[in-house]
Amino acid sequence: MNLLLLLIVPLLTALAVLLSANGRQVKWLSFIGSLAQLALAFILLYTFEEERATGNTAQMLFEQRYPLFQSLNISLHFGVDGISVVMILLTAFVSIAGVLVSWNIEKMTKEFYFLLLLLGLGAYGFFISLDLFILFFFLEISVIPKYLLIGIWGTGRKEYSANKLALMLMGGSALILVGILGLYFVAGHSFDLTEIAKTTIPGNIQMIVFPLLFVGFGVFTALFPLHTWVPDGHSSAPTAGSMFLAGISMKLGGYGCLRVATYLLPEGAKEYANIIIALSAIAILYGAFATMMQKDLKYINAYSSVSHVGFSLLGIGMLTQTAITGALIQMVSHGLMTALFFAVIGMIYDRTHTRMVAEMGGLMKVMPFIATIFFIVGLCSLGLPGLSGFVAEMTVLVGSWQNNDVFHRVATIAAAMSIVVTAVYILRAIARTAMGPIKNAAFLQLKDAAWNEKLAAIILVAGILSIGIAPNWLNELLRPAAEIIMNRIAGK
Amino acid sequence: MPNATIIALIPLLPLAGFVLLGLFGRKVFRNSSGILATVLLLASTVLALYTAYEYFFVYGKVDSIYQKFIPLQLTWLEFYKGLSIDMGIYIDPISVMMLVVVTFVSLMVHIYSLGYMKGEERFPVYYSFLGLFTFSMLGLVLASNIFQIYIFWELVGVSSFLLIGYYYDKPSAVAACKKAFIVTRFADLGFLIGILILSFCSGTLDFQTLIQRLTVPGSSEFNTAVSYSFMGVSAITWGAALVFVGGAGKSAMFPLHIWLPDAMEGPTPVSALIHAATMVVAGVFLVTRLFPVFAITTPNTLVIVGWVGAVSAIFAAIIACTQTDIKRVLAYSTMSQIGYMMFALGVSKYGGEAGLGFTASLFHLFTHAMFKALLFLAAGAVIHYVHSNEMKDMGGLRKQLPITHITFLIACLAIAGVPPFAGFFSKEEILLAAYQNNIAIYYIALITSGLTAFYMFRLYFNIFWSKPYESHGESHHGEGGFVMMLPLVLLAIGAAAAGFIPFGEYVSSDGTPLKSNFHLQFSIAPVVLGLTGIFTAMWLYRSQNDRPAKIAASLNGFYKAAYHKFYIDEVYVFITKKILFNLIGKPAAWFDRNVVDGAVNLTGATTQAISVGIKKIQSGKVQQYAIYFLAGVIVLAALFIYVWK
Amino acid sequence: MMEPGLYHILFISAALFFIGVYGFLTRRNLITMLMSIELILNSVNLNFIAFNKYLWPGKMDGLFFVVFIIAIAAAEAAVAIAIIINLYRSHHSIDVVNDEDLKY
Amino acid sequence: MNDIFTLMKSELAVTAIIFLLLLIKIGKGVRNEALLPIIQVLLLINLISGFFFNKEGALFGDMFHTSTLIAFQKNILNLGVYLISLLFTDWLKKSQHMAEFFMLILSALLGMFFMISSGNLLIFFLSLELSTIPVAALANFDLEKKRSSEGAMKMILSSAFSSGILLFGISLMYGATGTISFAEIPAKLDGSSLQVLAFVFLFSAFAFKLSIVPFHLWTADVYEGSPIAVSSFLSVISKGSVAFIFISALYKVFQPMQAVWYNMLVILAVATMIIGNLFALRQQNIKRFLAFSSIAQVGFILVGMSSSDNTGVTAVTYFILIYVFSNLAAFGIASVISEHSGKENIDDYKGLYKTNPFLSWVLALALFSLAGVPPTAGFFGKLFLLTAGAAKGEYWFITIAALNMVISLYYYLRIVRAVFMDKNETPVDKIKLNDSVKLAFIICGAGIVLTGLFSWIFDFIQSLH
Repeated sequence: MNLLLLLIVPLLTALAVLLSANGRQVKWLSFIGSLAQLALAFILLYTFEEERATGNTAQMLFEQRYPLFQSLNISLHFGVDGISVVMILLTAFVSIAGVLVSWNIEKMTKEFYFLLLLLGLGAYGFFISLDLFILFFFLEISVIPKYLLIGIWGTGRKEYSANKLALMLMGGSALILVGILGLYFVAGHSFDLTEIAKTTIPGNIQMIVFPLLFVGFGVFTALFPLHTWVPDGHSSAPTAGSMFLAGISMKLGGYGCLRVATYLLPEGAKEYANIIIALSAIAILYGAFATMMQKDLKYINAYSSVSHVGFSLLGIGMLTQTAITGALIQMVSHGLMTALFFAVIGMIYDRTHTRMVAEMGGLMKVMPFIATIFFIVGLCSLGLPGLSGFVAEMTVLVGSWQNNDVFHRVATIAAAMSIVVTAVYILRAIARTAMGPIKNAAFLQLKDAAWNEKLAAIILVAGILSIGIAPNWLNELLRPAAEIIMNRIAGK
Repeated sequence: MPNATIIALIPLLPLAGFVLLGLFGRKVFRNSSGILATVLLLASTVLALYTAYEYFFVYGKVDSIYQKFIPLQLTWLEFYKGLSIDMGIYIDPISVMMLVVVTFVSLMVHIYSLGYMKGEERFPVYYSFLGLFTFSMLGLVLASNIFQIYIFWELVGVSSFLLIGYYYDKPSAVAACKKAFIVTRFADLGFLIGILILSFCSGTLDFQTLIQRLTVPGSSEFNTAVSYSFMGVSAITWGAALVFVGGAGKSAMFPLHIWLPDAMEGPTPVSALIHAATMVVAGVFLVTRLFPVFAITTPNTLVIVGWVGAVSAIFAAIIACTQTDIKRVLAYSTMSQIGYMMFALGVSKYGGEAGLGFTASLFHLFTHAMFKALLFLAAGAVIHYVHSNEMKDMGGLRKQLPITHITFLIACLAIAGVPPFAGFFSKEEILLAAYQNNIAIYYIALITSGLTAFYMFRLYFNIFWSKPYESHGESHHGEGGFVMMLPLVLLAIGAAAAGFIPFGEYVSSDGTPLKSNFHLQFSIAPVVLGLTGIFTAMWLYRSQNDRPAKIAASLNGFYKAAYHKFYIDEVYVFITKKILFNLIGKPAAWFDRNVVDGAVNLTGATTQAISVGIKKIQSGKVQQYAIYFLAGVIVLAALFIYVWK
Repeated sequence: MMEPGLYHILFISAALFFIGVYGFLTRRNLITMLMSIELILNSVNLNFIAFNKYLWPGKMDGLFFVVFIIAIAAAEAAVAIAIIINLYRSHHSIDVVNDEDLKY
Repeated sequence: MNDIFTLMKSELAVTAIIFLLLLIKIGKGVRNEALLPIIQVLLLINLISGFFFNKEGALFGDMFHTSTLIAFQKNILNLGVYLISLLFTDWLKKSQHMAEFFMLILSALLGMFFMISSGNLLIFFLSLELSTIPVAALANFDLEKKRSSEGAMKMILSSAFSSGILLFGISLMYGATGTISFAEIPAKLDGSSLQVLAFVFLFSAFAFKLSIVPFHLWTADVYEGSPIAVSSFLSVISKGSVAFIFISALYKVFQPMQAVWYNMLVILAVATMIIGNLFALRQQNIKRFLAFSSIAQVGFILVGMSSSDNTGVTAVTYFILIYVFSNLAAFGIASVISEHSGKENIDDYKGLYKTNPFLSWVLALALFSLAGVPPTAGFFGKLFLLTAGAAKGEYWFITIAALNMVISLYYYLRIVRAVFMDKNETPVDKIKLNDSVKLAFIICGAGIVLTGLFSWIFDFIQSLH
C-alpha cells in the first residue's frame, strides 16, 4: 500500500472542509474522510498481513523515500512495521469516533473539524515516518491544534489549560529536538531511523541523548512528574479534543519513547531503565490514588490515564520483549478506552451539564445506552478480562516479572496493586453516576444517545472487544517488532 | 474420548444467551427472554449430564484411574514461545462434577426466577447477566490454564457485581456490589501475583505441565521454585499462598469475608446461585486444582488453608446465631460451610487414602450446593411472600407456604448433618479427615457443627413457627406457582439423597477411586451435637418467649460483638476511609495539585517575576543604554583578553 | 624638542575618546552629546593618521578613512540636529531627561 | 567579465529608482495615489530582475564583490521592501511625503547592498552609515508625534555612539594589521590582545545593529516610537542585511579568531534569547512586543551563526527569508489595525477573529511561524538554525535555545489567545482591506506555508555557495 495515502486523505479532507459551505457539509465531509481513513487503516492491516504472510520479514514494509532538504540529508522516509500499523488503526478508530461525537458543535464548526483532521494527519505522519526530522515535524504539528481546540472550544479554565499543555508539550519537544540533533551528528549527518539503528552510538553520547529523548517524549505521554498538563488539558478540552489528546497524542509520546529513545539508544535505555521503572511505578500507583480523590469525571479519567499510561512506560522500562509488547498493547488499549471514556463523559455532560460525580446518579434509568457504555469502559479501565485493558496489563506484568530481582519485583507488584485501586475509583464513579437513585429531577427528561453517539461508542467498543476477546492478532503484530527492538537492546 | 464440541457448547450456550439478551433483550426478547435463557441452559445442563455420564462411566476410567483430558486448547495470547494463555477444556473428575453442579443449580435458578422475577422492568437484563455468570463459571471450572481460571475468575466476579447491583437504584445494593467487587479484587491481586510466581518458576501457565514440573522434586523448575526465596519463604510457597489468598477472597474466608453478607442485596435467586452454590466455592475449586502444588510446599501452605477454613467456619457460625436478616444468616452459614470445605482440604494430603479430606471437601461442595441453593430459594419464596428479610416480620408461615416449609426443613436437616440427609455424609467424611490429621481443627469443626444445627433451626422455627403469621396488606399470590416450586422440590430431592452417592469412587485427589468407609461409632458425636443444637433452637424459638433475650443479655458483650459481626466491617471502613482515602489518596491528590503542578506553575510565575524584575534595564534613558553598551564591550574584551586567552 | 611618537598621539586620542564617551554619558543637552560624539570621531581620526604615519607609511588607507569619517560625521550631525530641532519644536526642550517616555 | 553593470546590477537599479523618485518629487507631477502603484511596480520589477543574471565577481580592487549568494541575499531584502510598499499602503496614502519615504528607504537599502557586498572596512563603514542615517530620519517620519522624534533621537545618538566605537575598533584593527581589506585581514590576524580588543569593538557595532543583548536597548524604544512601516523595515530588512554581512565577516574575515567569536556568540546568543524573551513576555504594545520578540529571534540567528560552515550561512539566509514573510505579516497586521482603529495594544486584539477572520488567520500563521511551529516555514527555519548550531555538540547550548522556543511560544500564544479565545465587548471593527494589502498578506501567508514545504529552496540556497 502506498503510505502517502494516509497523509493525502486527511489532508484533502481538511482542505475540503475549509472550502465547504456550511456546517452540514463540514460534518459529512469529515465523516466520510475519517471513514476513508478507517478503510485505509484496515487495508493497510490487510496488506501488511499479506506481505508478512509471503515471508517478507524486513523490519519495515512499504518503504518509500523522497528526498527533502537534501543538503541536510533529510528525506521523507516512510515505512511501517507492526507497531505502526497498530497505531494507525488506533488513530483511525479514534478519529472517526471523535468526528462523530462532535456532531453537535455549533461554534466555528469548520475550524473545529479542520483542526481535528489536522491532528489526525499529524498522528498518521508521525507513525509512518522513519526520518527523525519528519517524525519531529509531525509530532510538533499536533501541538497547536490541541492548543486551539482546548482554548476555543473548551470549558472551565480553558486558556490556562491550553497554555499549560502547549508549553509543556513544547518543552518536551525542545528536549526531543536536542536529542534528535545529537543523534544526527553522531550518526554522520543522518536523521534516518534505520540508518541510525545501524550505527553504534558511543556510550557517553547515549547517556546524554537518551534522557533528553525519553523525557521529551515522556512529557507527551505523561511521564511522572511531567504529567500535570494531562488533568487540566483533558478536563478543559472539548470531548473530541480530549479523545484525540488521550487517545492519540499521548500515544505519540509512548511510541517515541520506544521507537526513538529506547530502540536507538539501547545503552542509555539500560542505564536509565531503573529510573524509568521507578517513575512509572510511582505514576501508576500515585495516579490511581490521586484519581480516587477526584470529583470531576474528566479529572477522574485524566488521572487514571496517568496511571494507565504508567503501565506503558513500565513495560518499556522493563526491557523484556513481553513487557514491551504489553506496553504497546496498553497504548492501543488505553487509546481506545480513554477515547471512549471521554466520549461517554462528553455525552453525559451534554445532557446533564455537569461533570461532577456528586451531582449525578441513576443515569442508568434515563440513558441506559450511555450508562452501559460507561460500565463497559469502566470495566475495561479496571482490567476486566474480555476487554482490552486486561490483556495489556497482564502482558506488561508477565513481561515485567521476567526480570528476576527484588527491585523489578517490587515495581511489578506496585503496578499490580493499582488494579485494586483502579477498581475502587472506577466503581465509585460508576456507582455514583450510573447507579443509585436519581438526584436531580430534571434528569428524568434527558434523552439517551443519538445515532452519531451510538455509532461512535460502538466503533470504539468494537475495538476494545476485538482486543479483549481475541488478543493474539494484536500480539502477533506487535511481538516481532518488539523483538527487533529487544534484539538491538540485547546487542544481537 | 471427550467430545470437544459438546463440552464447549456447555459454556457457550449461556454465553449465547447473554449476547442475545444483552444486545436485543430490550426490543426483541422483551417477554420471551426468561424462556429463551432457560431453554438454552436446559440444553447446557443436558449436555453436562451427558458429559458426566460419558466421563464417569464410559471413557474416563483407564486402569481404574480417572484420567485427565484436554480435548481442546486454543492459544489466546502468547507471551513468548512456551508461555501462553490458552483457552482450553480440562476434563477430570472435579471439573465434570462441577459442570453438573453449576449447570444444575443454574438451571434451577433460571426456572425459579421465571416466577420470582416476573414483572421486573429489566427482566431481559437479569437473564443476560445470569447467562454471563453461568458462562463464566463454566469457563472457570473447565479451565486448562491457570490464567484462564484467572480470566473467568474475574468474569464471575463482575457478573456477581452486576447481579448484586441489579437493583441499581437502591443505594445499599450499589454499596454492596462495589464492596463485593473490590474486596474480591483485592484478593485477586494475591492470586495474580501467585500466578506470576508460579508461572515464572515453572515456565508455563498450563495446569498439567505446571503441576508436573513443580511436583517432581529434583526437576530444574522445582529447584528454582524452592531455591528462590523471599523473607525466608520459598517461591513456591509464596506462589501457592498468594493463589490461596485469591481463593479465600472469592470464597469469603476470614478476613476477606465481609462482602458476602452484603452481597445478599442482590435478588435472592442470585444469592442462591452465586453466593451459595457456585461462585463462592471457586476458592475451594482453585485449591483443588493446584492441590499437588499446595501439598508439596514446605512450609506447608495447606496448614494455612486449614486454619483459615477452620477459623472462618466457627467465626461465621457464631455470627450466624445472632443475625436477624434471614438471608444474612444464610450467608454466614455459607461462609461457615465453605470454611468446612477449606479446612477439609487443609487437613488432606495428596494421593491415596490420605487424600480423604480432598474428597470430603468436594463431596461437601457438592451436597452443599444442593441444600444451600435450596435454602436460599426457599428463603426467596418466603421473602417473596412476606416482602421482608427480617425474622420479626415472619413466623407461623408453615400454613401459608407448605411446600416451602417442607423443602426448607429438609435442607435444614441436611445442613445440620442429620442422617440420612446429604449433609450428614459429607460432613462425616470431613470430620473424619480432620480427626485423622489435625485434632484441634477437629474440635473446632465439631463445635461448629453443633452451632450450625442451632442457627439453622433458629431460622427455621422463626420463619415457620414462633408466632402465628399476621399478614400486612392482602396482596398475596400464594407460594409462587409451579416454576418456583419445581426447583425447590428438585433440589430437596437432591439435598435428601445426594449423600448416597459414593462420591469417593469418582472424585479423589489423584484419580484413584476412594472407598468410602463408614464409621458408625465416629458419627455419634457430631449427630448428637447436631440434635442438641436442633432441640435448643426448638426450645428457644418454637413459640415466642423471652428466653432468647435473656440468653443474649447474659452473654452481653460477646453477643453484641457477634451481632455486630465482630466489628470487622468497621475495621475495613477504617482502613479504606481513614488510611486509603485520607492518608494516601488525599495527600496524593494534594501533592499533585500543589507540588507537582505547583512546580510547573512556579516555573511560569518565576519567569514572569524575573521578567518584571528586570524591566528597569530598559529605562528609557539613552545615556544608560550607552553605559550598557560600553559595559558590554568592556566585559567582552576583558573576558576574551584575560579569561579565555 | 622631542619629536612626538606614536604613543603620544595614541595617548591623546585615547584621552579624547574617553572625554567624548564621558561627555556623551553625562551631558544632559542633546547638542552637547552630539558634540561628544564628534570628539570620539576625532579621536578615531587621530588614531588613523597616527597609525598611517608611524606604522604603515606606505599606504593611504588611514588618510582616506579620515576623510570619509569627517564627511559621515557631518551627515550624521545634520540628521541628528534635524531630529533634535524637531524634538525642540514639540516640547521646547533639548534636554535628554525629557525624552524618556519610551521605556520598559 | 567584471562588468560594473552586471555585478552592481541591484545597486544600480535601486539608485535608478531613487533618482526617478527624486525627479518626480521635483517635478511635482504625480499625486500620492498614483505614485504608489508606480513605486510598487518598480519595486516588483526590481525584485524580479534580481533573480536573473547574477554573477560572481569583484570590482574596484576588491572593495566591492558579489556572488550568487550575495545576490540572493540582496533579493531577500528587495522582497522585503516590495512587501513593505504593499503592506503599508493605507499609511502611505495618508502621508504627505511618500516619495521621500521611499527615497530614504531605498537609500538605506542601497547602503545595505553595499554593505553586504563590501570588500573592505571603509566601504563597510560607509555603507553601514548609509543604511543607518536615512532610517533615523525615517524614524522621525511622524513629525507631529513626540514619540517618533524621541525614538529617532535615541536611534541617531545610539548609532552615532556605536559608530564611534566601531571606528575606534577599525582604527585599532588598522593599526594592528595595517590593512582594511577583508581579503588581507585574515592573514594578519594572530590573536594578539590588541586585535581581540579591536575585534570586540567591531563586534559591538554589529551587535548594536542586530540588537544583540546588551547592545539592544535602543531597539524597543525606536520600534515603538517609529511608524510601523519603519519599525518593520528596521526589524526585518535592516537586521537581515546586518546578519548577512556579519556572518560573512565572521566566517571569512575573522575565521582565524573563530575560537573567540564562537564563545562570544554562544554567550551572547543565550543572553539575547533569554532577555529578549523575558522582556517580550509582558509587553502590551504590539510594536514593542514585536521588537523584543525580534531580539529573541536574533538570539536564534546567533545560534545558527555559531556553526562555522556553509550550513550556518544557508540556515541564516533561509531563516531571514522566512523571517521577512512572517515578521512583515505581523507588522502589517499591526499597521492595518492601527490605521483603522488606532489600537496598538494586545488587549485590543481580543475578539479579532469574530470580526476579521482573514487578518486573524494571517496573524496566527505569522506568529506560529515566528514561534517555530510546524507546518509553517518558521519551524524549518528555526530548526535548521539549531541544527547548524548543534554541529559543535554543545548540548546545553542547544537545550537552552530549544527551551527558549518554549518561552517564546508562550508569548506568541498570548496574542493567539487574545485573537481567538478571549471575549471582547468592543472588538476591532470589520476592516475592509485594500487590495494591495490583501495581496501582500497572501504573499506572506503563502511564503510562510510554502517556503518550508518546498524544501528545494533550502537546497537552492545551499547550492549558491
